[in-house]
Amino acid sequence: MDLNNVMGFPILSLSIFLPTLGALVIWLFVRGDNAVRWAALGVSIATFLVTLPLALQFDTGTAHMQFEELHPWISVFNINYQLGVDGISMPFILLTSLLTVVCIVSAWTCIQTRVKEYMIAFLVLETTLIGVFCALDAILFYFFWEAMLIPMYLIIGIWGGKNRVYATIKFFLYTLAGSVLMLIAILAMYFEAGHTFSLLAFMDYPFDFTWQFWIFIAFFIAFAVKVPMWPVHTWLPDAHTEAPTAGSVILAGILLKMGAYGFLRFSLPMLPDASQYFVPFIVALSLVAIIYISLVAMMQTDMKRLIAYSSIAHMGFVTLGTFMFTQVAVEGAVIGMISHGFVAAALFLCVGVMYDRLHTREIGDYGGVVNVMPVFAAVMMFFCMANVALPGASAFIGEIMVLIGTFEANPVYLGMSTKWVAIAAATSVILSACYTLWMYKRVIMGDLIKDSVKTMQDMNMREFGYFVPLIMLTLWIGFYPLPVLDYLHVSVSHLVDQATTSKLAAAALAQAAPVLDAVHH
Amino acid sequence: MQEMTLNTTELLAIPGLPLLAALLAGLFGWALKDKLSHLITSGAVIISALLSIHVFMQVLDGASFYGDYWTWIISGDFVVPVGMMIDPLTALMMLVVTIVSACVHIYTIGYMHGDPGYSRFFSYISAFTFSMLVLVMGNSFFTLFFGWEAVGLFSYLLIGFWYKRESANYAALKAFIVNRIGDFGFLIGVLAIWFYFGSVDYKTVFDMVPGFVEKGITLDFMNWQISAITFICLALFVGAMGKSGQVPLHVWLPDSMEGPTPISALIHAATMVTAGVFMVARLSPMFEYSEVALAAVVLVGATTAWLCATIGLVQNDIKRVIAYSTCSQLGYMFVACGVSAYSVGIFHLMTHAFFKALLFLAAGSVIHAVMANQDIRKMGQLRKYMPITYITMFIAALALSGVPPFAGFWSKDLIIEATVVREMGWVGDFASFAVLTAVFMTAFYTFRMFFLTFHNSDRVPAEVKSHVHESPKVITIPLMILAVGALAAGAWGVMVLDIANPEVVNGYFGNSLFVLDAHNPLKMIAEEGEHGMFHFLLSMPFWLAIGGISLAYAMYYRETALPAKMVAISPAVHKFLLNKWYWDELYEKIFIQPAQRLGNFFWKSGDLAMIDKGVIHGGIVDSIMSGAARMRAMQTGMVFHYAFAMVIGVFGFLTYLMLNG
Amino acid sequence: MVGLSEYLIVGAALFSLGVIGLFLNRKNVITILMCIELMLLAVNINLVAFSHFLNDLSGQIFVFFVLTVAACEVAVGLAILVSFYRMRGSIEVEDINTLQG
Amino acid sequence: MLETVFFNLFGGLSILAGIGVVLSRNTMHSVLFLILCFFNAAGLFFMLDAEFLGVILILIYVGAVMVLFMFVIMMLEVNVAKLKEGVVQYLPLGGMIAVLLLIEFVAASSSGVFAQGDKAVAEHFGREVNNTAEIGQILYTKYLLGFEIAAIILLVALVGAIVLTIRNRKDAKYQNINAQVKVRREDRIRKVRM
Amino acid sequence: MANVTFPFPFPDHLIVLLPEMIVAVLAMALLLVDLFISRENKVWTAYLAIISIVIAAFATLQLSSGETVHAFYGFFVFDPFSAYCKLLIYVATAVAMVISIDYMKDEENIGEYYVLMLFAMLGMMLMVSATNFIIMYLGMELMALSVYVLVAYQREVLRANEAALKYFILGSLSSAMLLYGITFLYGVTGSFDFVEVGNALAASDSNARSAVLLGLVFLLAGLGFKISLAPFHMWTPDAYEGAPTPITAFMSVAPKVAGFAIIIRVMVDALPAVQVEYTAILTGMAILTMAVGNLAAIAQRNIKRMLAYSTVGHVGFVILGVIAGNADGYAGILVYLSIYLVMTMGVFAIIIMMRREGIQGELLDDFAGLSKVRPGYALAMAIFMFSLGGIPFLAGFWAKYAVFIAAVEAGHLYLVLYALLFSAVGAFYYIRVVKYIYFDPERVAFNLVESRAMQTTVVVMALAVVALGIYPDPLMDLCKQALAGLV
Repeated sequence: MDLNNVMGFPILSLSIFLPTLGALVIWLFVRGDNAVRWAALGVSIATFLVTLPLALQFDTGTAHMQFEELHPWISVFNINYQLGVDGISMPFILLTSLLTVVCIVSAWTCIQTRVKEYMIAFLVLETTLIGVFCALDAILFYFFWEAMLIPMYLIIGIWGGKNRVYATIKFFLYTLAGSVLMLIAILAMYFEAGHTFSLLAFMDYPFDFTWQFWIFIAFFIAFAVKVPMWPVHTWLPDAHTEAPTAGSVILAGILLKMGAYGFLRFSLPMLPDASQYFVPFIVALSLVAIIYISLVAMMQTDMKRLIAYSSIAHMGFVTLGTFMFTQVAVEGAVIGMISHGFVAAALFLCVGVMYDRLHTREIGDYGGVVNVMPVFAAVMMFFCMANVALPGASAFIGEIMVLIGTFEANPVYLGMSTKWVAIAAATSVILSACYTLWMYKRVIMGDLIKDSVKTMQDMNMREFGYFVPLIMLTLWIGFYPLPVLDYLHVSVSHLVDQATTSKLAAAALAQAAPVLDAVHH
Repeated sequence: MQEMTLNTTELLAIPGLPLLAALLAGLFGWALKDKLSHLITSGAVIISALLSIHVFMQVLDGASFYGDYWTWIISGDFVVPVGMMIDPLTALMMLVVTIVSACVHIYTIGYMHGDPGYSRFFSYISAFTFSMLVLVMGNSFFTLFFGWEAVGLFSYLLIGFWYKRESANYAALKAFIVNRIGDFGFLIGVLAIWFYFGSVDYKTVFDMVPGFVEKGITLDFMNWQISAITFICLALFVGAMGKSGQVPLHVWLPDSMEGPTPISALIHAATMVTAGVFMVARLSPMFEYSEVALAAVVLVGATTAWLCATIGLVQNDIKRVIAYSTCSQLGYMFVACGVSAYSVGIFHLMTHAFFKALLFLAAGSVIHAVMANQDIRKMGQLRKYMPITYITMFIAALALSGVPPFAGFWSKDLIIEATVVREMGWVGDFASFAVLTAVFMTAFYTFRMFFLTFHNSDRVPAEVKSHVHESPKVITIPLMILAVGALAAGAWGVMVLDIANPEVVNGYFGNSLFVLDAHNPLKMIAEEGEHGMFHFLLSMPFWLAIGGISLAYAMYYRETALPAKMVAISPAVHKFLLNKWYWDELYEKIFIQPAQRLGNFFWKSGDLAMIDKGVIHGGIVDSIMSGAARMRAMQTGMVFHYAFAMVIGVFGFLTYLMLNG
Repeated sequence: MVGLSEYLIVGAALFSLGVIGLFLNRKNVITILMCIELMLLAVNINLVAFSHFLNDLSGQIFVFFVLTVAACEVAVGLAILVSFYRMRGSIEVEDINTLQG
Repeated sequence: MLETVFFNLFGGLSILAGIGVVLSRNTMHSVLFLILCFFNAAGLFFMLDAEFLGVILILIYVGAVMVLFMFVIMMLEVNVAKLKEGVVQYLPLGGMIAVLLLIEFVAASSSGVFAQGDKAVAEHFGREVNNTAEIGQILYTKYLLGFEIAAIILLVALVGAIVLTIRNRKDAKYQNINAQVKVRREDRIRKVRM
Repeated sequence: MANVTFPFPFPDHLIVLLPEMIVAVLAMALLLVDLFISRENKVWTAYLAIISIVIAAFATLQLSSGETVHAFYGFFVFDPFSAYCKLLIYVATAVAMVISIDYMKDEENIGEYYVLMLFAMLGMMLMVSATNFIIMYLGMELMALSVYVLVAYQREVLRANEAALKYFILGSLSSAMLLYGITFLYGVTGSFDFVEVGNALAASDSNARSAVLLGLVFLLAGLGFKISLAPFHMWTPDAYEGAPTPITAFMSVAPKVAGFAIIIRVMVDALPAVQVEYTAILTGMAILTMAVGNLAAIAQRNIKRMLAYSTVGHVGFVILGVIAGNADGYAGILVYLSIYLVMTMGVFAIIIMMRREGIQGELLDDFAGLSKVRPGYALAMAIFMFSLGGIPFLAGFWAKYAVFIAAVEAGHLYLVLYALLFSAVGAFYYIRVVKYIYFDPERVAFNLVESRAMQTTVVVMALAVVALGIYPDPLMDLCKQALAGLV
């Protein structure tokens, strides 16, 4: 019945490595740009199909890791190739495999140079991204987490815009510097938790508060850079702006989620006491992300930069929800991430569609696009409204759940009522409308004045094609989020339990254990 | 009392048909072509209207419906069911919405003829109708919010329908953002409701309210204790203010007249803008328990009623005049709700829907005739050319002014009476003053507009003149249908529906509205005993209205030189009013510009200067680069320097060890 | 009687002189080579002294090797020097400066 | 007593000669000072019963190595060097460090174990065979490995010196393309500060 | 009475010196054989030299039994550790020879070049197996003298001469320092044998402390010089830049292996008594080294020079293994060096190919646009660069990992944090190379000088980097086993 349990079929490994194997085959055997495109599309679709059983066979009744695989990898250091998914990570795998297909289709014509390298980079990137979400071994996690930098660096640097070199190096170093601290935290935990890298063991091990405190900080920096949280967010606008369309899509759709996923996978269950200790700090930064960044977004003149800032603001909701330790808020955060994966990705694709035609991202260079591209205008309107989190769009579900969860959260963590936090966060309702629709107005609406805009052609079927699944998913989660929420319930509730159960008593006990033993004997 | 249940399929069809039609027209408009599009959508909405009438009839017989269809969100305790609640209030709203919408659909066939966005327009208004129906028919705060946002969306899309016009785009954006400010309040209200009641459907919440109020739960805000119920009501009311164009969130509504006239009639007069009133009435079981919230509702409503009336006095755009009157009339409705005369508020909502839709459609007919000119200074003597429009407009103007027996009179008079009767301290006094003076002003500006358009001197530009003619039947028929409503809806309401019944529960609305006995102004009116068919001859509002009409007659029919003289007496006041009290400029100064400046500051000074240039480049990168340069400079190429470095190294380590040894 | 320390101090002095000469030298490379010889001599004195005082011949054997290797170093070093001189036309210390940074 | 006198003589002279090596402005003088230094060091070796080493120090070092030095100095005609200004600049710091280093050396050299312990006093052990024979005995047995390596080092030095300095016969002229390719701007152009 | 017993018995276990003997004999034979090889066929000298190495490697492998064998009166040891290090040295030398063939083919006296490399390798082999300061010193000098000559091999090139001269002067200075240090250790302990020194130091009283410290510091200075530890690193960039590129490659790996091997052996056998002190000094050196190497590399425009600083930076990381002072640390060093060998040799092979008509190919600018013309080399170079930067799925990550985890285990968390931060800084100049290759337009035509041998080297090294990056377990296991006899 269950592919995993009965046959021991390594479905996660297959999802992880199929893209890379495909890339290898493309590299070695496929010649000609068009053949490469089709082959890459084939590989990405195959990967998507391979990941589908994860959702279909998923057992929503348990918080245990599923589809587990465990092989010794580096025996000297007790590093294992340990994979597994729960309800929190599984949706991201599907999101990744889906968005990769979209990315490859979106690059069909706009990437004309080095097509093969491009496709290979994307497929390798997919491997690392899926790997991050599957890994249950800290080193394996770090391995994929960092490996992601290589293809992403090349994608932005080779196929990016004018200022791409600056952007990509900034991106690379920012994230690298952040993750350096994660590595040291992992190493420290390895020794503390008794020479193991298993995430599950870390979750069970009672770290005392000092350990939690420092490890939390180290992890926090790594994850905060990736999320990104103010004030370590400045790489994102640059990277997004300069990346090729599909790069922005993956960046916004998946990469940003890795940071928040890290919080969910590491900080909350492993370091519950430190997590609670740092709640006010995270809340403050999240609110800064929501308000400050929204205002900044409003003033952007570059569309991609604007959407990039809007992503930061939306991720502010995610971090806020994550650190509220309530079922609703955490589920809302996850839904928010998934939704942002569709919406931000689609908005970047929209900009990409326009960029392909006029080769500019400046808002001021457009105006009246609707006159020549009515279908496109409608699609973009849809995603703008989704970005504004109108009910019926997936973003609304995430935002409202985060707000609900925040409003009702236990004020103990914050030392004050979280209601005011929720209210402050709710200003996003106004601000997101301001920056998104103001941009829409300036770009799409208005009379046809600029000659350059007059030459624009409406979307072709291919372009329209990759928006269709995104539209449907946005609506699906907007109206009928229950299937996705079903995956989350048990896992999130388990996570919330872990996050709200202090490890300190156990830690004290563990420290006292030798003494007690001595007494007993 | 025996509960009759309504047919579920029928209920689902009412919003479902317009939705289906909207999707068809929207997605396949290119294939359906104009004719099929308008047939599908209009047909759907007309069927909806008929079904609504049917439902209404059943409700009159005591039928109702309450039920969930499915669940939107489940997460932990947080469950959002989606369902319907059909009671007299809902049924009346459905009636108004579908009938006005049907009229507007038909009207649009003629009005929008030949527009490139023809089927798109039909799709929008149908979808809007669906959203509005969801708003009124839903059984929880979430369905309300869903409809709330959806009507906002379509309002936005329709205001900006003529996307080539910069002003239309600006108005659409403004409408959406101002509405979002209201939604912000609404959302907070919903959050608080979930938090305190653990549920989001009306029934559960309403049942819990009395017990909840007794507990006296308060919220702490900067050491200021605010009762939770008041907090909830005020937050929700902010939403209502946004949607219903109440001061200070009224600024978007007059601007929304940039949209095509049919939607001004449908959305920005008859239905969507009244959603706020509907909400307050719907939530009467909550508002009733918060004196503060009620006072706020009265205060805001009265202020709006008066303030927008003053602005309306001097406007020259035919649609703007009507728009300000809409704001003003919405203010009346809120005053009614605020003084706990919810039924009267809803009654006024209904009558207003008819005569205001009629006013707009008639104005649209005029605009259509004079080739899209909206300036009443360039009209005059149009009655000769368009008699049907003239007559229907006249009926609507009388209704708006509150002249008996037209619809407006019945409802407005009740509001004024209720306001005067209900004792609410200074707020009540202010409200009484405001609603009374506003009656005069309403009558004046309505007839000013009317006379300038249809009478007065003929100022229509020559090149337009040849084009002026009566509108086609698709336009006039809806006018006539609505004229019937504007004529009879008031009397029908009082006589048939028994809306003025002091015992609300016994009146038409039954249990759908809730009034604490101590608040009930209708009861007070009844006790004072001045209720009667012809009491209007004794009442002040009637004479004020007559006075307003007379003044307009004097100034714009008889002595047409008079207005200029009056302007000359106090040009400052005129200018102040003409510029709408400078609200837009004020907002520009205190919100928009500061927000933009702040955004720029955060971006340029925060992100770019402080973080990027200051910390990242200035701090980290610079120090690394200068470190690199220094290291490079140390590598002088001179072998004795290298040797020196080695010796220093040895010396340093040795000294360190010896000293620490 | 002369103690071990005295010999070692002589070695230390010679070594220090070598060090000073090495980095204070602004003359030619040959002087530097001589300074290194001086330092090696200091090493040898130390070794011989220790060898003597420990009554252990391995120290002297080491000196033997050091001397051998030092001679080889001089040979190779001078060969490099000559080769350098051919290209540069100078063996002044400050002229060895094309590689830097 | 006599030993002390000789020690002071050899030791003192070698140090003075060392100073001469460092301070002498004429390179040739430096070499001569170095030779003097070696002679005195050989004297010290003799005092420490290392006759063989004393002898080869003079024979090999003075006889061969120093001569090589002189040969190169003469060949390159670099005997008189001018004093560069940098010296003064570095003298305070450099001198200070050198002096401090010397103090540390002396401290280590006269540390307890050398100054007072059983090793502190030089006794002249009676021996069956002379120093040369002693060294010979263990050099070719116990230290054979080292000896072999030393031989290889000598070979390497030989080969290296030849490889570096041998002049190919230039009568067969050919274009050295490789050398031309490898030429860099820096090799041909020298920046001259005007 | 002299305590010399005579005659000594015949040296025992001579067989374990077989690899050294093979190399010595074959090198000398090659010196003669070379005379009979015509200029056109000089490539055969290289082949013969490589064959010699292969034979020696074969002998080494045959001798490896996992046992520790002391030979030659305990002057020499053959254990898994030395065998592993020797194998690394063989590989480095052989690859350096392979990439020399094209580069050096126009030089004069090319036969001696390979012979000198063999002798340098012999010196390293002796260092690796030395258990005695005398042998260690002689091995080091054999290596050093050969390398001095090799650096100066292009006599027509000024900078090669200058590089050799500087390297020689500073090398001699470091030898003198090393010796001076050894004399004091000898004075205190009365022996040159590592183990005996170690025992004596453990037993020595506090009277000897300043002498021991002096000995320790100077010893470390001398050893640190060989592996380019700051502040004894300053010869490195100049020598690397000036030397013929294959020799740069050779120098940046093989002597480092030998140097670290001898450092490990000295620390383990001779200096455990002063572990606190040497750890303190090495920590200071490591801090300096990481900073200097990684920072100065940023400012470079010549890739050889940049790689020189990068080597310094890497040495700063590797030395953490010694600071850790545990078996994991030493094993980590071996892992690091093995992986570093692979990466560096690959990089230099590509750099050598960059030399083309009118261009030295050593400036970063010369790489601009490589990816468009030669995607294969570009990819390989990118792999090496990311690997050197320590980005996972490439071997360089595991190199750092292996060392850092040992250091963390030994409680040097902050030092590792510091190292990691500098590795992030270091990543900058590696990815900048990728920037030139991939992001910049082509500036000059690429008429690369390629040969099958070079291509093979690049491909093999790149594949090895990827393979070790994905599955480093065997290597790590091997390195751990190699330490079995030592610790």
